[in-house]
Amino acid sequence: MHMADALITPATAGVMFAASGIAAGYSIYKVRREHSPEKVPVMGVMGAFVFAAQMINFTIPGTGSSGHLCGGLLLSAVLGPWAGFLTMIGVLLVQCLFFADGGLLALGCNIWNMAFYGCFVGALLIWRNVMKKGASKGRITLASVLGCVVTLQMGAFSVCVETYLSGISALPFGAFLTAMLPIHLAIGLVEGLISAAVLCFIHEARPELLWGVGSGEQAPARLSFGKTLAILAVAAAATGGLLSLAASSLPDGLEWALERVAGTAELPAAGSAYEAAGKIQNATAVLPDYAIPGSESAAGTTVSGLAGALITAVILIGVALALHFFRRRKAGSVEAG
Amino acid sequence: MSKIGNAARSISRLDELARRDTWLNRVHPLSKLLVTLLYLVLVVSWKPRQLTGVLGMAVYPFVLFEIGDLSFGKALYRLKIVLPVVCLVGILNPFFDREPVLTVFGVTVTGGVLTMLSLMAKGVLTVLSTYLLIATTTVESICSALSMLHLPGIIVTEFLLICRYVSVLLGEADRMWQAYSLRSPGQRGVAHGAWGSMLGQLLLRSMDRAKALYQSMCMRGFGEDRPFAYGRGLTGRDVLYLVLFAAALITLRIFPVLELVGKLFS
Amino acid sequence: MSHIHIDITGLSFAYEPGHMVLDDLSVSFHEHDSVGVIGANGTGKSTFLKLMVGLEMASSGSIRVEEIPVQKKTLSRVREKIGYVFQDSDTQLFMTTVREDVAFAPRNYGLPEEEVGKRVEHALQTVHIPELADKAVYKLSGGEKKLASIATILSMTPDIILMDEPSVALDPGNRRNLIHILNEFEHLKIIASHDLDFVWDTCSRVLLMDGGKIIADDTPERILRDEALLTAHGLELPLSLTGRDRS
Amino acid sequence: MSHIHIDITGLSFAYEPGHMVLDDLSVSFHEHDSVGVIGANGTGKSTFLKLMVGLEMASSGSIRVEEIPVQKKTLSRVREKIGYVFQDSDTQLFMTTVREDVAFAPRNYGLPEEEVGKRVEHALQTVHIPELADKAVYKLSGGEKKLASIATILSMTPDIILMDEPSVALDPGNRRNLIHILNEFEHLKIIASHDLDFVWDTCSRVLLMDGGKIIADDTPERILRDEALLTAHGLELPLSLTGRDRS
Ligand SMILES: Nc1ncnc2c1ncn2[C@@H]1O[C@H](COP(=O)(O)OP(=O)(O)OP(=O)(O)O)[C@@H](O)[C@H]1O
Ligand SMILES: Nc1ncnc2c1ncn2[C@@H]1O[C@H](COP(=O)(O)OP(=O)(O)OP(=O)(O)O)[C@@H](O)[C@H]1O
Ligand SMILES: [Mg+2]
Ligand SMILES: [Mg+2]
Repeated sequence: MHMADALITPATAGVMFAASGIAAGYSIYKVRREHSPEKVPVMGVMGAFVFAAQMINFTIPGTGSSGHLCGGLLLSAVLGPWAGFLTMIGVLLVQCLFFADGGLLALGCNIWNMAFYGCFVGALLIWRNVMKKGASKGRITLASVLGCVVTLQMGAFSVCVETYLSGISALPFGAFLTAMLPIHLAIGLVEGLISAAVLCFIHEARPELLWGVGSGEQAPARLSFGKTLAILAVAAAATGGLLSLAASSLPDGLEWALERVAGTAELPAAGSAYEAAGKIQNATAVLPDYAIPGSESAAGTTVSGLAGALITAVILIGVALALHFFRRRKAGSVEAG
Repeated sequence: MSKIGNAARSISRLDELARRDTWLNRVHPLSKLLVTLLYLVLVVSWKPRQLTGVLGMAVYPFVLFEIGDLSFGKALYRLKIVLPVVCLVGILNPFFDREPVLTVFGVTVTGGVLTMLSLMAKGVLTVLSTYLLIATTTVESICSALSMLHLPGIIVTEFLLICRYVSVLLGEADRMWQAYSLRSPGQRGVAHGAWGSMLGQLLLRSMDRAKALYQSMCMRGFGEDRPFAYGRGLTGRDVLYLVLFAAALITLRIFPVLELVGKLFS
Repeated sequence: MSHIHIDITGLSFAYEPGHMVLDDLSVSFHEHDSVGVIGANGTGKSTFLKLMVGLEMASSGSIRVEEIPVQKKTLSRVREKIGYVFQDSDTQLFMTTVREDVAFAPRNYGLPEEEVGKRVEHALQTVHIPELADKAVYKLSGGEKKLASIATILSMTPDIILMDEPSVALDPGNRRNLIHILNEFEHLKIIASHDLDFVWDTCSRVLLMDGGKIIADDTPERILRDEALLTAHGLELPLSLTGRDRS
Repeated sequence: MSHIHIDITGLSFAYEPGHMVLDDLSVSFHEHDSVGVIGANGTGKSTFLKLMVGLEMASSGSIRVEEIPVQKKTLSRVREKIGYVFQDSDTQLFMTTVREDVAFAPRNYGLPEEEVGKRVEHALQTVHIPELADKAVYKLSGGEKKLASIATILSMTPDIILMDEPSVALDPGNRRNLIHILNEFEHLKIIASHDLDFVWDTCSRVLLMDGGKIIADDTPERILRDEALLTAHGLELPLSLTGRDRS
C-alpha cells in the first residue's frame, strides 16, 4: 500500500503534498483548539504503539496467512480523527526514513492514501456515525470492519490513480484496479477484524478512552455535521473527478482481460492508454527534456549515453577502490605509529 | 518474532551510523535535507524512457556513500520492500510497449524495456539517497531542520517522541510475543482468541505511559508549542554544501553528461 | 523558619468518589529534612508525592511550597523548585540521548547554552556517568537509566528532590552509589520506597502511611526497629536488622 | 543421573559481533537444584536464561534440556518443560482475565477443559490469589501481576522454572510470600536476581557471573558471605549479613 518515490512524478507528489498539508493544517487547528497539551506526548507514544503493533503477526483462522493492524482507524478511535491524523503522519515519516517503506517524496501520497482516508473517512464519518448511539461489541465490529474495508478500497484506488498519473507503468488503469481492489478487500476485512478485537477490548477495559462514542452529547452535532458533509462532498468530488478522468481514456479491466485472452499483438487500447498517460505526464512535467539541442534522441536514451554510463561507473569504482586503499594504508600507519 | 527484533536492530544501527563523527555527519541537517529533496525530485522528473538520464543521477549517491564511508550492502538490503513493488508495476511494460527504440551491440531495445529499467533505477536511487540522509543525520538534527522549515511544533515534537518510543514499545511487543510463544509452542502468529487482549494491553499501557511521560515533561518546564530541537545555525560551509550539490545535481539533470562522456570515448 | 519548606494542612484526595486515598493529612517538611515515606502497596505514597508538585490536584486542604500554594496558576513556579524522579525511568527520559535529556530542563528555563552545558557536565559527573553522555537512551541498562534520570533532576539544581522508589532495578554497587549521591544533597528530599534499608541509609525522618493517614512520623531508629508497628501495616524489619549472622 | 536436568557445554553468545556476552560457559543443573544467578548490571544473566529456552540462539556450544538439544526444531518440546517468568510481568500477561491467562498454556497443550480448570484452580491456590481469578489483568496492582504471572507458569506444571528478577516491585509482605512459593516448588529452579537476600532465602546453589564467565559456583553460605569476592564483581554482602544492629 505504501507508494514508493519511484512511482510518482514531481507534479503528483506536489499535488498530494498540498492536499495532505491542508488536511494537516486543519487538524493542527482542531487539536490546538482542544487546549489539551497532554495530547502531544500521547500522540508520540501512540504513534510508536501503532508502529510496534504493526510488527506483530496475527494468524487468520482457516488460512496459513497472517494479518496486521489498521493504524489510522484505531488511532482515531482513541485520539479522535484530528490527533489521529497527525500521529499517522509521524508514523509514515518514521516508516519511510527508517525502513524505506514508502518515500520522502511520496509522503504526501501516503498520508493521503492511508492516513486521510483512515482517519477522516474511517473514523470521522463511519466510526462516529455508527457509535452515535453508544458502543457495543456489534457496533464496534461493524464500524471497524466497514471503516477498514472502505478506507482501504479508497486508498488502493488512490494508489492506482497516482501511479497511473505518473505515466510510469504501461499497465492499463483498469487492469491495475482489478489487481489492487480485490486484494485490499481481503486485507481490509482482516485488518478490520483485528482493529475490532482491540477496540472491543478497550471498550470493556476503559470505555472512556474511546472517541466519539455517544457523540450526540459529547461533540456538538450541528458544528460537525456540516463539516462532515463538506468533507464527504469534497472527497467524493475528488475521487469522482479522478475516476472519470481515468475512465474516459482507459479501457476497463474486462476489456483488458479480453485482449490478453485474444492475444492481440498490437494492444491498441493499451497503446492509447499509454499515450493518454504520456499526455497527462507532459502536461504536468516540471522539467522539460534536455535543454541542449545536441541530444541525439527524444527518448533520452542513446547508445553513447549508455556507454558513458558504463565508463563513468568504471572510473568511479576505480577511484573508490583507490580511496579505500589509501584509507587502509593511512589507518595502518596510524596504528603502527 | 524475529521481525520485531530486526526492526529494533535496524533502527539502532541507523542511529549508530548517524552518531558517527564524519565530515558528512557534521554538515548541517537542513542542507542535507534540502539536497536530498532536490535529488528525489530530479530523479523522478525523468520521463519513463530516459534511462540514461536516470543512470547519470547515480553519481550522487555513489560519491556520497564514499565520502560518508557507508556500505552499499546494508543500504541495498533496504530495497527489499520497495523493489518488488516497483518491479511489479514495471514488469509488464516490455509486453505492452514493443516499439524498438535503439540498438545496442546488435540487440534491439524496446521502449518497454527502457521504461522498466529506468523505473527500477529510480527505485534504487531514491531509496539510496534517503538512506544517505538518515544514516548521516540524527533524529534530533532532522527535527531541528524540520523546525527551521517552519513545520508546526506539534508535528516535530511528535515525530521526535515516536522515534524515541519506537524502540521502547518494540521491546515490549517483542517480550509479549515471547511470553506468548513460550506458552504456545509451535504457533507462528497470534491466534484470534488473543488478538484483542494482546494489542489492547499494549495500547492501555502505552496510554498510561504517555500520561506519565507528559507529567515528567511538565516537571521539567515543557510548554505546549515550544520547539523541541535546538539546532545550530547554518555556517558558510553548510551553505556551500547546499549550493555546490544543488548546482551539480541540476547540471546532471539539464546537460546530457553521460552522453558527452560516451561520445568522448567513441 | 528556613527558606526551603513544604507545609501541608488537611490534605484529602480521592481518584474515585467515595474511595479516599489520602484523608485529612497534615505535615510540614523543613530545609534539611530527608524524609522516607513507607507503606504497603497501594497506600498512596506515589499519590502523596504527585500532589506536592500538582500532578494531581487535592480535593481539599492546602499544600504550600516555600509559601506558594500549589494551584493551577502557580504550577510553573512550584515546579521550578522541585526535582521529581519517577519510578519508571522510561517515562522520565524522553529525549534521544542522555545529554539532550539532561539539558532539557535548563534549556526550558531559558538558560544560555553555555550555562546549560556546564550544568549538564556537572550533573553527569555527580552520578558518575559522563561517559554515557552521547549514548542513546534506549541502549542504557536499567541501572544506567535510573542514574541518567537522576542527572536530569540535578541539572535543574532544584531546592527540593522528590523520588518515587529510586533504588528499584539497581545492582548493589549502583544502589550504594545512589545512597551516596542522596546523602550529598543537602536540601529537602522526600523518598518513597519499599527498600527499608535504603530509607535507613538516606533518611533522617520516616513517615509510615496506611489507610490514607500518616500512622507514624519519627526517626528511622524508632520506626524501622519497631517490628510490631511495621508488621501491623504490611511491612517487615529492614533486612539488615534481621541479623542472619546469628542464625 | 536424574530425569530433570540441563547440561551446558562451551556456550558462547554475542548480540553484536566482537562483544561477547557469554564466553565458553559450561555448567550442569540437576533435578533438585535451586540455583541463584547473580552478577552486576549487564553481565548477561538475562541472556543466559533466554538461551536456555531458545529466545536467543547460541553462536557456539550446546544446551541440552533433559537430553533434548535446544535448537529451532526442538523448541516446542523444550518449552513444554520450562516455565519462564519475565522480569516485566506487564508483558508476560496477555489475555483478558487472570483465569484466561493462567488457562492459556494448558489449553494450548490440548488438555481437556476439566483438567485445565483443575490446574488453574491449583495454580491460583498456590500463589494465594484465587479471589483474583476473574479480575481483568490490567486492573491488578504490581505485586498481584507478579503473582499472576507466576501462576501462569505453575499451571503448565513445568519440570523446570526460570525466573528473571522475580522480587522486584514487591512490598516486603508479598516478597516473603514469593519466597515461600519458590521453596515449595521441588524441581529445578534457576533465579536471576540482584536481591541477594532473596537468593539466600530461596537457593541452595549460587552462580556468580562476570565478564561472560562463571566466576564462582558454590553454596550460598560460601559465596554470599565472601565479601571480597562479591565486591570484586560489583556486588555487596546481602543486607541481612551487614548486621546493622552492632553499629
Ligand atoms: N489513576 C488512578 N485512578 C484510580 N485509582 C488510582 C490511580 N492511581 C492510583 N490509584 C489507586 O490509589 C491508591 C494509591 O495508589 P498509589 O500509587 O499512590 O500507591 P503507592 O503507595 O504508591 O503504592 P505502590 O507501593 O504500589 O507504588 C491505590 O489503591 C491505587 O489503586
Ligand atoms: N537486544 C540486545 N542487543 C544488544 N545488546 C544487548 C541486548 N540485550 C542485552 N544486551 C547487552 O548484553 C549484555 C548483557 O545483557 P543482559 O540483559 O543479559 O544483562 P543482565 O545481567 O541481565 O543485566 P541486568 O542486571 O541489568 O538485568 C549487556 O551489556 C547489554 O547491554
Ligand atoms: Mg508508588
Ligand atoms: Mg537482566
